Amino acid sequence: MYQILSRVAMDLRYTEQEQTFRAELRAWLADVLPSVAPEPHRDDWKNRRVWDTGWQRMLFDAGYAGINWPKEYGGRGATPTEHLIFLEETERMRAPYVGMNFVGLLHAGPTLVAEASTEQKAHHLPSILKGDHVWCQGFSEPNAGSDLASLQCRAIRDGDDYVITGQKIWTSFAHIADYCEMLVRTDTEVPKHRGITWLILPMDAKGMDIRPLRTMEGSTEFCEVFFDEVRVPVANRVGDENDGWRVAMVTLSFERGTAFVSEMLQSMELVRDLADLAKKVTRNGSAAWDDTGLRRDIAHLSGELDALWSLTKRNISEAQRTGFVGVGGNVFKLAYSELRQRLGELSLRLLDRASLSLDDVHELPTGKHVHGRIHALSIGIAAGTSQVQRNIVAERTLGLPKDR
Amino acid sequence: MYQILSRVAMDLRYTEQEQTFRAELRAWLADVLPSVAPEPHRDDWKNRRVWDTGWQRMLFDAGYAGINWPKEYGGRGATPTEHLIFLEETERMRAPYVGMNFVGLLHAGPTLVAEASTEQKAHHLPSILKGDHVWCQGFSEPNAGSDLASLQCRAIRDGDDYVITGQKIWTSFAHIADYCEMLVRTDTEVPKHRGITWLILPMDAKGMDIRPLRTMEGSTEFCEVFFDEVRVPVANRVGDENDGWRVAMVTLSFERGTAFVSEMLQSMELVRDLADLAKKVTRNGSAAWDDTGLRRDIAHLSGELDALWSLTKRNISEAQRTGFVGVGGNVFKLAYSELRQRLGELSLRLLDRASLSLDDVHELPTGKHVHGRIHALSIGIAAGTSQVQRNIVAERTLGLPKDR
Amino acid sequence: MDFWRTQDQEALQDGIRSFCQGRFPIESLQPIEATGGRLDRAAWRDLAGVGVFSLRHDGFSITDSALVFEELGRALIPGPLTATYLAATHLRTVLEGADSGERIVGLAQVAEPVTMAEHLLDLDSLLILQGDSIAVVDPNSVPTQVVERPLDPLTPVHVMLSATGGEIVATGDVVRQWCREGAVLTAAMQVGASFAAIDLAVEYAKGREQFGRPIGAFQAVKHMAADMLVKAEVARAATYAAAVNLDGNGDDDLDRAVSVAKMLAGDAALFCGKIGIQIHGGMGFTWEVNAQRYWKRAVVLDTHYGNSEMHADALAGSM
Amino acid sequence: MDFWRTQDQEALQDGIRSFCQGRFPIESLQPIEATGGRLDRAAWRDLAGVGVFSLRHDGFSITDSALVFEELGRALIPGPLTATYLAATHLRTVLEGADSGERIVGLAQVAEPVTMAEHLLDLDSLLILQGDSIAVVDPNSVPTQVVERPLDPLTPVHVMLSATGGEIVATGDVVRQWCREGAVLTAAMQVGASFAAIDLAVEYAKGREQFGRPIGAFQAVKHMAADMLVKAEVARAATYAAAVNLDGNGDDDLDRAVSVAKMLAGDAALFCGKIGIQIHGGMGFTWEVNAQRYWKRAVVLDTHYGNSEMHADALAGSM
Repeated sequence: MYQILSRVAMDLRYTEQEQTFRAELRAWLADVLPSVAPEPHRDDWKNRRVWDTGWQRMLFDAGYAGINWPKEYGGRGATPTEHLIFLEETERMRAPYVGMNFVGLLHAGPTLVAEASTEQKAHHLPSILKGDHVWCQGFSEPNAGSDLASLQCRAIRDGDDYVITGQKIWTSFAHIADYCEMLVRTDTEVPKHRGITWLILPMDAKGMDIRPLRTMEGSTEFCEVFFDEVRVPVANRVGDENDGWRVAMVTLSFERGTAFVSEMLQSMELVRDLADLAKKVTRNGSAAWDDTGLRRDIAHLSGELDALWSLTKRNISEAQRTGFVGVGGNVFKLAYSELRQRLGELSLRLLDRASLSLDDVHELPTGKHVHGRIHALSIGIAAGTSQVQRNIVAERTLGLPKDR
Repeated sequence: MYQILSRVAMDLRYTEQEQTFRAELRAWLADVLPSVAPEPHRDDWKNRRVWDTGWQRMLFDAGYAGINWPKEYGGRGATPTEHLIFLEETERMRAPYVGMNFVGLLHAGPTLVAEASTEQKAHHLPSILKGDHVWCQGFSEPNAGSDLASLQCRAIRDGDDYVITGQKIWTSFAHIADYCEMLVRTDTEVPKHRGITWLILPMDAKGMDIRPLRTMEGSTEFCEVFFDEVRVPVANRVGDENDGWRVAMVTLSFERGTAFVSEMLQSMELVRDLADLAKKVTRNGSAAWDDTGLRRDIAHLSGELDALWSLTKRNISEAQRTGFVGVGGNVFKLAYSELRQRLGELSLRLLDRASLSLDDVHELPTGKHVHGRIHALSIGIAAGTSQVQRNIVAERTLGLPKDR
Repeated sequence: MDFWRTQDQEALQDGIRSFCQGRFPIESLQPIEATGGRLDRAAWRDLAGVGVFSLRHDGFSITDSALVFEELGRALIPGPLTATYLAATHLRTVLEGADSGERIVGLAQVAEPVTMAEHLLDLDSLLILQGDSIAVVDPNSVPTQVVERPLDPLTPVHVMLSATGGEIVATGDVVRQWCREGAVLTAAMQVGASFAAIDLAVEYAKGREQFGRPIGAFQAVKHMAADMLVKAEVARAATYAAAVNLDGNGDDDLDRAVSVAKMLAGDAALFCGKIGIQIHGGMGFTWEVNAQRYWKRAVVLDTHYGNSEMHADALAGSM
Repeated sequence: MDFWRTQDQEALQDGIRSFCQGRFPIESLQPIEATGGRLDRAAWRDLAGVGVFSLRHDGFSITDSALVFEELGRALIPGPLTATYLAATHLRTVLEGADSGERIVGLAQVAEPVTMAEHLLDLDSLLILQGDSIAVVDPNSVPTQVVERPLDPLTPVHVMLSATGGEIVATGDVVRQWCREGAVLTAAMQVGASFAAIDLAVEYAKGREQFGRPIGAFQAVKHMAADMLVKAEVARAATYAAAVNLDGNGDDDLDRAVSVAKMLAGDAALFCGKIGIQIHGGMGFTWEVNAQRYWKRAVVLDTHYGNSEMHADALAGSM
C-alpha cells in the first residue's frame, strides 16, 4: 500500500565527507597535541588563561576556531555533525577544553554575529576566535536566577554613556576576562522583559569590585561582581535599548544539540571506568562486579548513556534539517541530570570510605568518581534547574496551561 | 548535667493489660472463627453483605464491635494501642475484614457520635454496631475529587424535606447499603466550603439510579449514584445547614494512626511471600534469590516496612498522648504509597510471564502479587492523592506558603 | 549522519496512524475485551492489507517497520503482531499466508517460571522459541491450561503445560536475528504506547478542573507529564538507533543496541502507564478510561523477548 | 506500648539542642574548615561537660543517647563523637578520660577498598575495628598518608597503610554490641542532619522569591520538601525503634532493627542533603551556604558502621 519513494534512510554512520573531516582533524591533533604544555593548576588563573587562549590560537591557525560560526565571520561554518565530530575527536585525543573561551565562543560571539553592528563585529569577533580576548557573562543576579528577566542591575543613560550600578553573580572568569556580555535594566516602568539592554562591558572599566565565589568543591572560577557607577559607552550597546532580552534569547536558538557532547563523552568514560573499578575492588572477598545488583545498575546507566548519545544524534540531525533543536534539548538535559545523580550515588556506594577524598586514594582511580558525584549535584541546577526545564517541556511541548 | 527524673521510657512492648486484651481476643477468635462460613465470591454482593454483617454481629455479641467508639455509645472505648492489637490479631487469625461495614464503623458512625442529635444517635449507632445497617458514602463527585469542597450535588429545601438532584461517584456498596452519609450543596452563593450540608440519606428513597463503576481489575464495589429530586427529611440533617464541611472534617480528627494497620500487615506478609517465591523460582538455572540485586531490593522493602510499622506505633502513641495524629499520618501514607509501587514493580519483574494472570499459575502463588501490584496503583490516589498529601505536608507541617 | 525520519518515513508513519485511527479506534477495545480478547479476522486481514506483515518483502527496512509498529503500539492493537510479521519475514515459505493475514502466527518463548502462549485460540500456527531454535506446532495440539483472568483482557493467555515437540523451522543466526528484530519491534510498540499514554494524560489534565483551574496548570501534574515525555523520547531514540543498526546503517554492537532499546522502552512504557493512571486520579483506575489499558499492555510487552531487567543483565554481560 | 518521647527525654533533647546552638552555632563551621578541620579541645571538653560521652554511666539509656546524638548531628558537630562515647561506655577503664573529654578516641574500621582514619591528628587513642575485635593503637605510630583534599573539610582523613597491631581491647559480644550502638547513634546523627537540611531548605524557600512569589509556593519545591520530610520521619521512627530495642524495651531482632535504622537514616541524610542543595539552586553549590555541608556529612556518616547498601544486604541475609 505504501511505496518507497527514495533510498534515503536514517543513518547513524558518518558520510565520507564527515569521515574526511574527522581524519584531517585527528591527524592535526596528533601532530600538535604533544607540543601543548601540561595543564596548569586549577586555581592558577593567570596561567590557565595563557593555556586556554594559547590552545584557541592554535585552533585558529589551523582553521578550527569557531567551528560552528559562519565563514563570513571567520568561523569554519561546519555542520552540526562536524561540530559533533570535532568535540568527539578533541575529547578522545584529550585536547584542552574550550575553558575560559566558552562565553566568547559559545554565547557572546554568536550573539554578536546575529545582532551586533558591523563595527562591533569587526572589533570583537576576530579577537574571540584568535583567543586574544576572553569574555565573561553578566546575566544572573542574586535575586534573578531562574527568573532571569527580573534582573535589577541598573544602567542609566548619561550622555554617551550608560552608568551601571548593581550586582551580578555566577560570572565565571570575571577576574581574568577582557569583556563581559551584560544584561542591565534600562527601564523600570515597563514589564520586566521589556526594560532590559544588552551591553558589551570592558572589564577594565572603573568602579567594579570582583569577588570570587567559592563552590562546594572549593574552586573559584565563579565570581560576584559589584558595580558602582561603572560607565560603558552607548556605542557598546548591542541591539536597541530595552531590546536586550530578545538579543540574549537569540543565542538560545543557536543550540544545535552539541551543548553536552563533551560532558556525555566524559560520562560514558566515567561509567566504563566505574565498571573497571568494580572489577578491581573487592567486597566480602570477591570482586564488587560479582554483585549482580551493582553490575545491573552500572549496565543500566551505561545503556541509558548510549540512548542519550542516540538522542544527541537525533537532536543534531534535527538541527541539521530544521536549523534548531526542538524538545530534544530540554529532554536531554532532564534525563542527563537525573542519570548523573544516580551515577554519582552508585559511585559513592562502590567507593565507600574512598569517597571521603577528592583525590585518588591508595592508587585507586577514585578521585574522578568523587568529583563526578559532586559535579552531578550541579547539572540539574546550572543553565536552568530541572524544575524550570520540566515547566518548559510541559508548557511548550505538551501544551499544558501556564501556572498563571 | 541532665537528670533522669522518672523511669518511664519509650517502650515498644505491650503492657500487661494490653497483653491480657490480646490473649482474650485471640482465644475468642480461635473459638469462633471455625464457625464462620467461607468468604463468598467477590462479586456476590448479596451474600457478601450477609457475611460481612454476620461477622459484625459476632463482634458485637462478644463486645468487640466499635472497638474505638466511646463506651457510652456502645463501643468498647479501647485505646489506640488496643485497636492496633485488635487489627493485628484479626489479621493474624485471618478473621473477616470490616468489609462493607467500613463506612458505618469508621466514618459515618464516628461522625454521628460527634455531631448527631440524641434521636439520630439512638436510631443509627446501635444498628451500625450490630451490623443491622450498612452505610455508604456520598461525598465525591465527578468534578469534585481532590477538590471535594467544590461539590455540586444540590439539595433544595422544600418544606420538611431536602430535594436532592445531582451525582455522586466512588460510592462503595451503594447497591447494597441502607444509608448514605451525604454531602450536598445547600447554598451556591457563598464560598464553596460554606454552602455544604451533611445528610443521612436512606438508600430506599425514590429517585436514585445506582450504576456500578467497574475498576481496572473488574471489581464492582464502587458505584455512581444519580439523584433526580430525591427527598430526604430535614430531620436527617446532621449539624446545621451549610455547616456540613465542618461536620465531615470532624471525622478526620478521629484518625488514631490505625487506618493502614491491616494494609501494613498484609504488605509485610506480601514481602515475605515474595522472598519465598524468589527462593522457589529459578532464573538462568539458579534460584532468583541468588541474585544479589533482587535480594537487596526485597530486603530494602522489608526494612522499610519495619520502619513504617515503627512509624505506625509512633503515630498511635502520639494519638494516645495527645488525642490526634500529627504529621505522621500523611507521612505514613506518602511513604507507604511509594513503597507499594516499588514492591509491585519488583514483584512483576520476578514473576515475568506469570504476571499476565490475575490468578495463581502453575501452582505458584503469584496471583496475590499481581493483585498487589494493581492495588498499589490505587493507594497513591484513594483518600487523597500523593500530590495533595505533599501539599498538606509542605503547607501545614513545614509552613511553606500556599500556592495562591 | 542523519538520524531523523525521512519524508517517506513520515508519510509511512502518518499513513499507518490514520489507518489505525480509522480501523482500530481506541473505543473499539472495550468491545473486544467483552469477547475475551478474541481477534477479528477481518481486521487482521486489513492490517495485512496495508502491508503491516509484508513490509520487509515489500522493500521496507527494519527502521521503517519500527515506525509502523510504533503506531500499532500507540493504537494498542491486540494480537501476535511481531510473531506474524517475523514469520512473514523469515519463514515465508514455511508459514504461507502470514503476510496476507490468512495465517495468524503466535510465538511462545519458553521461560521461567512459566511458559505462556497469547491469543492461543485464534492462532493458526504456534511457534515455540527455546534457546536458539524455533519449532512450529499446531496450537490445538499443545497441552495448555487457560488463564481465567488475564491481566490484560486484550491479551488472553494459556499456560503451556508442555513446550516440547514440533518441527524445528529456524535455528542459530536466524533465531538470533529474529529475537533482535522481535525485541526492537516490541520496543517500538512500547514507545508508541508510551506516547499514547502521555497524550491521553495531557488531554485529561487540560480539561479536568480542580481548585478552579485545569489540573495541568499545577506543577505537580506538569512535572509528572514532563517526566513521562523524557522517558518516552529517550526510549524512542534508543529504539530507532537499534533499528538503524539492524538495517546496517550504524556501527554499534547489535545486541547491545537492541538491549538498550528494549530495556528503556520497557521502563518507559511501564512508567508512562503508571503515571498516566496517577494523573487521571480515581478515573485512571476505572475500566471505562483507557489509562489503565496502556499500563496493562506495558506489562505484557515487557515480558516479550526478555524484560527490562534481563536486558540490563545482558548489557552487564557485555561490559 | 508507648513510642513517644517522655517529658524527660524532651527536656534532655531540647537542652542539648540549646547547648549546641550556643556552643556550636552553625556559623562556627567555616572557621573550623579554615583550620583543616582541627578539633577545639575546649569545645570537646564542653561536650563532655554536658555529659555527651558519659550518658550511659550517668544512667541514661541508648534511646536517650540517640536523642542526644540526633542533636549533635543536627548541629554538624565535627569529631569522633560515637567512638569517644562508645569508648567511655564500653572501655571506661582501658581508655580513661574519654568520658571527661580529656581523651579523644577515634575508630577506624578496616574496610574495602581502603581503610581510613578520621581526625587522626587530634586523636589521643585510635581504635581499629576488624571483624569482631577492636584493638587500640597510638595514633602517631600507625603508618598513614594524609588525604590532601577531604570531601568533607570538617572531617579530615588519613589513609591507613597498615591496620594491624595494637592491643586487643574488645572482642565478640562486646564488639557486636559496640557496632550496633555505633550504627544506631550514627543513624541518629543522620536523622538530625536530615532535619537540619530540611529546616534550612524550608527557610530558604520561604524567603527566596522568583517569578513574584516565594519559591516555596511552587509545588515543585513544596513536593521536594515534603519528600525530604517523609524520608526523615521514617528514618527517625526506625532509629528510635532500634534504640528502644537495644534498651531491651522491644521484641524485635536487634541486628535487624539496627540495619533498618542505619539503612534508612543513611538514605534519608543523603537524600535530604541532595535535595536541600537543589532547593537552594546555585547558592546550594556555594561554600558559603550550609546546604552542601549536610550532604557532605551525610556521605561521611553513611560510611560509618556499614553503609546503607551493606545493611540492606544484611537484612537480605536474615530473610
